[in-house]
Amino acid sequence: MWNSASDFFAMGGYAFYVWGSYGVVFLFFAMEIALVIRRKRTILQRIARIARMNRE
Amino acid sequence: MLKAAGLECMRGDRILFSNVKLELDAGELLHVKGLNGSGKTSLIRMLCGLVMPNAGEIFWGGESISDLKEDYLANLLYIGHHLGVKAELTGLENLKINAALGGHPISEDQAWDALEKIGLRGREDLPAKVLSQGQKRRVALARMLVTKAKLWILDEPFTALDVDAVKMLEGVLNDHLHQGGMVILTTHQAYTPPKTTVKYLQLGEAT
Amino acid sequence: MIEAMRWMLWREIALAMRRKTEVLTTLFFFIIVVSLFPLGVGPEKETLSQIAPGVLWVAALLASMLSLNRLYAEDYLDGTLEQFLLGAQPLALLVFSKILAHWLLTGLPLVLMSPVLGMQLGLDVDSILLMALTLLIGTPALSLIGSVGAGLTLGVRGGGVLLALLVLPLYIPVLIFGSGAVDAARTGVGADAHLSILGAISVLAALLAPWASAAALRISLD
Amino acid sequence: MQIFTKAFWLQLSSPKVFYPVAGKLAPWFAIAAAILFVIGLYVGFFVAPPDYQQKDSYRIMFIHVPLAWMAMFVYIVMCGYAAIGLIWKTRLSTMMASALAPTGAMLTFLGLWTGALWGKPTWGAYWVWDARLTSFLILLFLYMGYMALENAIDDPQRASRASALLGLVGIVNIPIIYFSVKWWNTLHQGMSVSTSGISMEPSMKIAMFTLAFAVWFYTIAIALTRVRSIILERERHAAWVVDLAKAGGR
Repeated sequence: MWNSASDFFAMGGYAFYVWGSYGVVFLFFAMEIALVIRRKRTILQRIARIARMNRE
Repeated sequence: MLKAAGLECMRGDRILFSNVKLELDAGELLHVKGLNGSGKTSLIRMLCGLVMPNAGEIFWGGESISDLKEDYLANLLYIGHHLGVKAELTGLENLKINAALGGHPISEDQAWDALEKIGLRGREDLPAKVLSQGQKRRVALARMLVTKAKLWILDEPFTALDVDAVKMLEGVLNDHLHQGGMVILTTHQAYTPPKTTVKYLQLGEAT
Repeated sequence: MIEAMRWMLWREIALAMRRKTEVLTTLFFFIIVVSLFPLGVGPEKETLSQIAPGVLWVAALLASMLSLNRLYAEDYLDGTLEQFLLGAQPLALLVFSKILAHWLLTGLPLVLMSPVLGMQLGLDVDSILLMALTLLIGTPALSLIGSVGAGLTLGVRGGGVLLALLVLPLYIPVLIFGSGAVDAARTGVGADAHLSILGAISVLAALLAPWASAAALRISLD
Repeated sequence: MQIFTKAFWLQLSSPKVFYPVAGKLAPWFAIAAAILFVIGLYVGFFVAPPDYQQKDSYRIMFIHVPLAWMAMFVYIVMCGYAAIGLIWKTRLSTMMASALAPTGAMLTFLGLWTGALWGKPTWGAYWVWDARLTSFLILLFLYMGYMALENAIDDPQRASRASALLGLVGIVNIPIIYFSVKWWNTLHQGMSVSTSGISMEPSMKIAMFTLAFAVWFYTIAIALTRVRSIILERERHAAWVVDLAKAGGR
């Protein structure tokens, strides 16, 4: 199909559109994954901190 | 007649009260005691079917009130903190509308008599917004004189009432109980309880 | 049952008559929004009459949406709404008569005012009549769908904007068939298909919305 | 089979029981999604031939169509959970609904984004008032409405029940909105974006379906992880949550 890496990235002259779409899609996926993991970590830490405070 | 067991109420994600049990039969008064924030109002509204219990069930004549719906509500009169009195309407109009929505429409004269008996002589046809807080509460309480509901649920009925209004209200409660009616109320003010059986329900720690 | 509904209708109209300004503000909002377009788009008769149906319908949408919080907000604050929930009548019927009253006070005036604005925007006579007819059939659906949104956002902070976000997407079918009917008639395609669908939407809304609004009110007053 | 007994599902519907289960399932779905993404992209870019008309720009379709499908599918699943939560009053299903909403909204936005980038080279404009694209724009509004209502109400129980009802109203309106937008599009002889213009080779179908499943598994993995945070937030006073947090649980 593609005879060279640069040919692949050129995507038949539509590089901006194709990589613009796929790039943004996977960027958003990555951001969402990071957000979801961070959210769980912060809630766990907050509960642990409150638990420690109540104990004193 | 009215029975409830294992009642639990959740507000936000806090449990206000849990496994509350109560029973009330004809001619009895239940006085719900508890500090502010102990869930008195939530329990009262739960018994009206306004608040869905987190756990437990309420029975009226052996049937759950969530099945009975309108049949249960036809026997219920609820007067809460918000009086349910429209400021732009006159006392007469308020009373007639509430009676009609309660399922027992009343005539003009019945409305006049009720308002007069409750102590609003001469102010029956004034828009509620010109009445004082105590007089507005009387318009709300006037519904007790025209209702055919057996179960009365009153949230702080004595607030903003002067001495003779309190005496008059106690009289009305007495007559209702003697005719086999039932009353559930919450109040912080002292009042002379009726001569029929009085039950107490304590929510949260005792005062 | 019917007695209680009649009382409810009488109550709503009596309340509105005692606060006439509120009814008029909705109507004047409708007039102002429509009058803005010639100032913005330019006074040429062709462009104005071309966009007139869309403009009138979008203005009707916004006007009826703005008056939605009047449906339940005050009754929620003074405790009368609670009494409706505790009334011995099915809540959905009471809500239906409340919505009917709301339509009589906000929807109908828009229908009656639309010919004047149609002329202002250079519509020909039969387009004006058809426009009024589409509004007559479509505005009940606006009040009905809007009532569900009003019930859901009762007593919620920032309720006004939130109500718009919830309700406007649901208004889109009414907008499409309402303004589309006039365009279809003008291009000779004939508007009866649009009118029947618009009527179908209103009937569907009349069947489902009262029940959904009653459920929304129970949730909000829990 | 234990899985078909009512008790199994009822017991699973308690957040306490579901929390560890979700924790075990999420990684598997994540791995499956990753694998399917790799396969789908490989087939899409290296096996599927260029389209004789649109040459290589049509490859955006391999991600655009799955995103659009899943955006609609997730909305229906979300409202299904919301309905279950509303009718059977199981708190967990409304939590699941609010866990799905953000991902669904993101998928809808990405569907519109890829649609625009695909539209520019193919039909000459980033935004085309095509029936499907317009319906997805409205779907995005419905998602935003759902999330906005849920955040605006403080009491979590009322919030989940109110947004559940809004979800039900949304479900009833989706066919009506789509039908009316389609009617509106034909009346105004608008453009119509459809894949029918492309001769669908089997390899193209494989790429699209693989990526569709990839997006679906991705959504499940994300929703399961997010629902665990929601469970922790909603049950933060519960004893099991406090112990779990103290033990620095995962």
